[in-house]
Amino acid sequence: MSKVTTMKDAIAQLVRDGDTVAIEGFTHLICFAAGHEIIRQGKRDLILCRLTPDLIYDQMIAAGCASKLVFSYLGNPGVGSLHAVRRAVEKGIPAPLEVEEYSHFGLVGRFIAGAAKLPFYPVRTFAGSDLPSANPRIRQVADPYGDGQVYVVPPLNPDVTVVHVQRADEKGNAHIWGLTGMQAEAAFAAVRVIVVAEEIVDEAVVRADPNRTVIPGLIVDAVVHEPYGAHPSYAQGYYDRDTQFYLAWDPISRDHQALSAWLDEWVHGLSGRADYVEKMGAQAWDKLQPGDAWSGQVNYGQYR
Amino acid sequence: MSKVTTMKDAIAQLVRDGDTVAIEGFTHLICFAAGHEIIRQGKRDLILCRLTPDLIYDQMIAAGCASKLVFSYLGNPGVGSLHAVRRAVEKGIPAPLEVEEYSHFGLVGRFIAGAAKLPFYPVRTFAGSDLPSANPRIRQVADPYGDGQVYVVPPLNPDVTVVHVQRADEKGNAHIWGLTGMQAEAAFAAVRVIVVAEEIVDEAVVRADPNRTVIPGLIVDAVVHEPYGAHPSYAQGYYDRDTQFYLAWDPISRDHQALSAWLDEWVHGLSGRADYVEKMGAQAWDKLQPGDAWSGQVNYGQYR
Amino acid sequence: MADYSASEMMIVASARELVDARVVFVGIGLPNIACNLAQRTVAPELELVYEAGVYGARPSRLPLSIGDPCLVTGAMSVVPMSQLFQYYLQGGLIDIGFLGAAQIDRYGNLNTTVIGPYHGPKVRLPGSGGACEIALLARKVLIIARLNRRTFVERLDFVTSPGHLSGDDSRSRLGDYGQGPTAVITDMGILRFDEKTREMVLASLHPGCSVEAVQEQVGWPLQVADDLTETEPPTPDQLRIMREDLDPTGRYRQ
Amino acid sequence: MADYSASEMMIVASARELVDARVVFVGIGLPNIACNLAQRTVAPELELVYEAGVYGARPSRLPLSIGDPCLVTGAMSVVPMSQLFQYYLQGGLIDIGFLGAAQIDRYGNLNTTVIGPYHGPKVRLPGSGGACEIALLARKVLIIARLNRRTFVERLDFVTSPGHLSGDDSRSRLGDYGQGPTAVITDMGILRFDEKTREMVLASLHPGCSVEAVQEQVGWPLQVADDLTETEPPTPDQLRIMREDLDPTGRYRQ
Repeated sequence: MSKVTTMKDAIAQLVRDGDTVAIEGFTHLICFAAGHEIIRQGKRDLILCRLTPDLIYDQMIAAGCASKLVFSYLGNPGVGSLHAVRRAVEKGIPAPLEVEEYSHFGLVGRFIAGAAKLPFYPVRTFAGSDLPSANPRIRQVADPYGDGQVYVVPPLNPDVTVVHVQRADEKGNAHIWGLTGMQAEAAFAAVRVIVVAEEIVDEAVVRADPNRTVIPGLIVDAVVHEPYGAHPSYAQGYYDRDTQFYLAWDPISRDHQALSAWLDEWVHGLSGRADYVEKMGAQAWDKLQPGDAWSGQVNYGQYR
Repeated sequence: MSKVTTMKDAIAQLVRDGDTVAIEGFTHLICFAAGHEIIRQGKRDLILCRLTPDLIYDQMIAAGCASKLVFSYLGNPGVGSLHAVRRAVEKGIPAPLEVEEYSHFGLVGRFIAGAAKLPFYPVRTFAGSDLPSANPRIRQVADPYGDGQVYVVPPLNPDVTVVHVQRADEKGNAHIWGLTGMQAEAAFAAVRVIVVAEEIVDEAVVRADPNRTVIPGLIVDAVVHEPYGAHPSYAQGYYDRDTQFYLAWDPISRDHQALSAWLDEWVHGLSGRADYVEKMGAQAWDKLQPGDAWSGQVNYGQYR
Repeated sequence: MADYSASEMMIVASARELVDARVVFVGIGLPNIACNLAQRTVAPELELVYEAGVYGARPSRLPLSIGDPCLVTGAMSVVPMSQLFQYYLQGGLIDIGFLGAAQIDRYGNLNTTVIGPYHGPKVRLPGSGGACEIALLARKVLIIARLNRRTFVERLDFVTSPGHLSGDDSRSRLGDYGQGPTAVITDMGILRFDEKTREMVLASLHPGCSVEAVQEQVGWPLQVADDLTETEPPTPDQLRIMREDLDPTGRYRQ
Repeated sequence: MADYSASEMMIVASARELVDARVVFVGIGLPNIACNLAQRTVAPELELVYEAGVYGARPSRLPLSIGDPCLVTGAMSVVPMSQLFQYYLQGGLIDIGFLGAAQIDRYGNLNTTVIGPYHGPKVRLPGSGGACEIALLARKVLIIARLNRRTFVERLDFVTSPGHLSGDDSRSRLGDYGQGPTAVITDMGILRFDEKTREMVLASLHPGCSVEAVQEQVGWPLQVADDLTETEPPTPDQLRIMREDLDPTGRYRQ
């Protein structure tokens, strides 16, 4: 049975106030379309998890959706601060924000433990750092084969994970290429999974290259067809990362009023991603269009 | 600089008596060509590691190459016993064989820990089984987030891992499709790595589809071009698993003399895999040829 | 005489147990053919998972091994074994796992490791493979085995894969694992486990078999269900699929 | 006046440190341009690893972020982050990692987390990202930072990424990790670490800079090497590559 639905319905039915939510994707395939719909629907008290909160959580936190942030790198990559997150942490604007902080590897370990249903995950990091003293959930266990100690992190199991992908069938079996980041682990770890795809394809396209399937439909609750849904992040082979947007966000986000005005115009003022695509205009998308670089194909062989 | 060499030189230079050796590949891509060359060169006292010893280790153990076996499933899949391994374990023929035994997941954990340089790996198996009492290297650690215990296994770091692949460039950057098994972990865990390829391709073929690269040349010491080098195992898209061979092995391997005669004819009597391919004959290879089932290709995009 | 073999009855009975299952972990041999039969009959939506790293296989032939190339071509997803064991099996996505064994006790504990002492065994068996973790981590386990006194024993020489351990709540005290074996499908009948004691109970006899004949093959005094039933025989359709499509050479027929 | 900026000197000096390196873990910003410059000059065989999951990148442009699509197309291998952090970084394959920081102490410990107290900070900085594990697990660490008293401080507000801790053998007592920071490349000179005490020592001055001017920007009494040298200025070729190929918009020039 098809799981294809609208972003509006997927968010309304699967994201609840107070949920632990992961919209993952490391630089690549960050689902801004889902974040904007969460803002539009006025979800509250979310615990937002991501390695890099990026602009998506800067926007959601400015909109007042979150009460807590679980993260490992709090910057606008290559540009500077995430000003809205800083305002929340430093000044409680628009609301106080609790933070739970790891290194990248620490949070990677949490997602792996979550996906693998392990009670903890060992990572050879944190030694000599103040991070364990700032976060009591980073603990140690004794190595039963030697006399050392190893740091461990607890599992992270989001209530909802949103994974943006290049293509999926209507049951959510999804191909990703380029950076796959933590997409598999974040999805396997979650109670509910929303797959958002640039293209919906026939199951046969997925089955033709099973090594490319990062997300099995088995763990997917809803599939949303949302072209350009990752902008200003990107989808490898579909559109470029919008570097100008990331640079332009810096002055907007420095001021809560300016940021709120931006949300009014680009989120609350639109009904969904299709509107956003239209408002951006064909010229903007043309500029983000990459040239071709085909993978070549391999033969799986027909065996009878 | 090219790392391409002959199987004879690769084994002579990289495999030493007493080494811990993993010729991995789960059903798929088991490098019989490397095993046969190890037999021909009369290597001794090897500690052989594989999830499924399969016929390759049955042959190597019958030939007297090994003093110990680390494994998790000791059968001829779908056929029955590995008779040579059983003779060594039960009767010390041709020599006694020490065994160190895990479940699949336990040995998977050992390879992961080896690749990740972790002092141990947690696996939620073994509870209630007699395996931990038979193998004191299977231990427990206390969960620092609850009151339970979790079983752990120690890292496995082979001196040499042999990985058979469909295609590699001359530095050992290798594409694998179909079952990838433990190939990545066994290679990353090893001190020395031999990549054996059905085809040597230009680096550009590898770079055209970086998500397909399971082994980076960075960890590879030698590259051997050995078409049909995995027979009677198989290479997805290149040739079928030789089911008849696996069935025929059962009566041969039941008798040490018959098995030795087989080794004389098919291993000692040949100079290498090219001879073996010729001796098998064109008709045999024709019968193992699969039809086509192409993957389709994806666009990575050209970004400037 | 019935127009089907005891093995065919066993395979059909096994396939029927999959009626509501969504995801099954497929093992070598009889489970393989039973799962493939179920997918073609009672459970068309059944997804086959193979420990080799395959999810959603659509095999074009009945493979001898669980790592056959026909399981890969056209599969939904192929992943490294690290991911298969961790995210699928340990992650709790497997509804049913199939296991066989050389020795089985009344609580469904299984031995596939040794006959005789572990050090210096009389017979060295294959060992666990994925069996120990399937026994612990699949939500339910189905055991397939031919009835005989060498297999159904009072006491195992070695516990490879835990069933209900010593019965009662001894398994649940192990921790947060699957519920363990729920049925043992044999060539003479189907055994299930008592809700409280977790001891095996003969629940269904295959046509032509008797309680006495079953007891004869079991090495302990066998419990028999008050509502003992007769197993429905294979349908012609099921037999045709097995004989024509899945096992044309008759390998699994005897 | 020199015909190059202090930033350009810093980038060129950083690139030169990579002369014998085979595998470098590339960070955002200046390290990114330094590694790309090294690959085009002193270390053509240098393999670039990005925490996003990329090995052997051949970027066609200088990316703003370390997850840019240009790092993926034409790369040698792209892997999940779980594999990058575990098999590449923790696995010991990284020769050199680059780090920067908001605060650095005399032992090369780094703070990128907070200015002020952790709970209720004056300035909330980005945090670790991959820095803490790079600091521990790369064989060597190079630090790039502009000299000033707010950065080079007597005492860190927070240790995000360990350098030589409290000096002497305090780092090696942590366990089996990389050797830690070996150089700090600044806009005025290069600092290295004393073999025994592990304290920072001014080893080389960039042309036109003085010991006094450097000390002015450092919050503790700075050690100066007996054999203090002058840094070789950028060559015209290095400047051309940076200005024409890597950073045509001049983003990293000032």
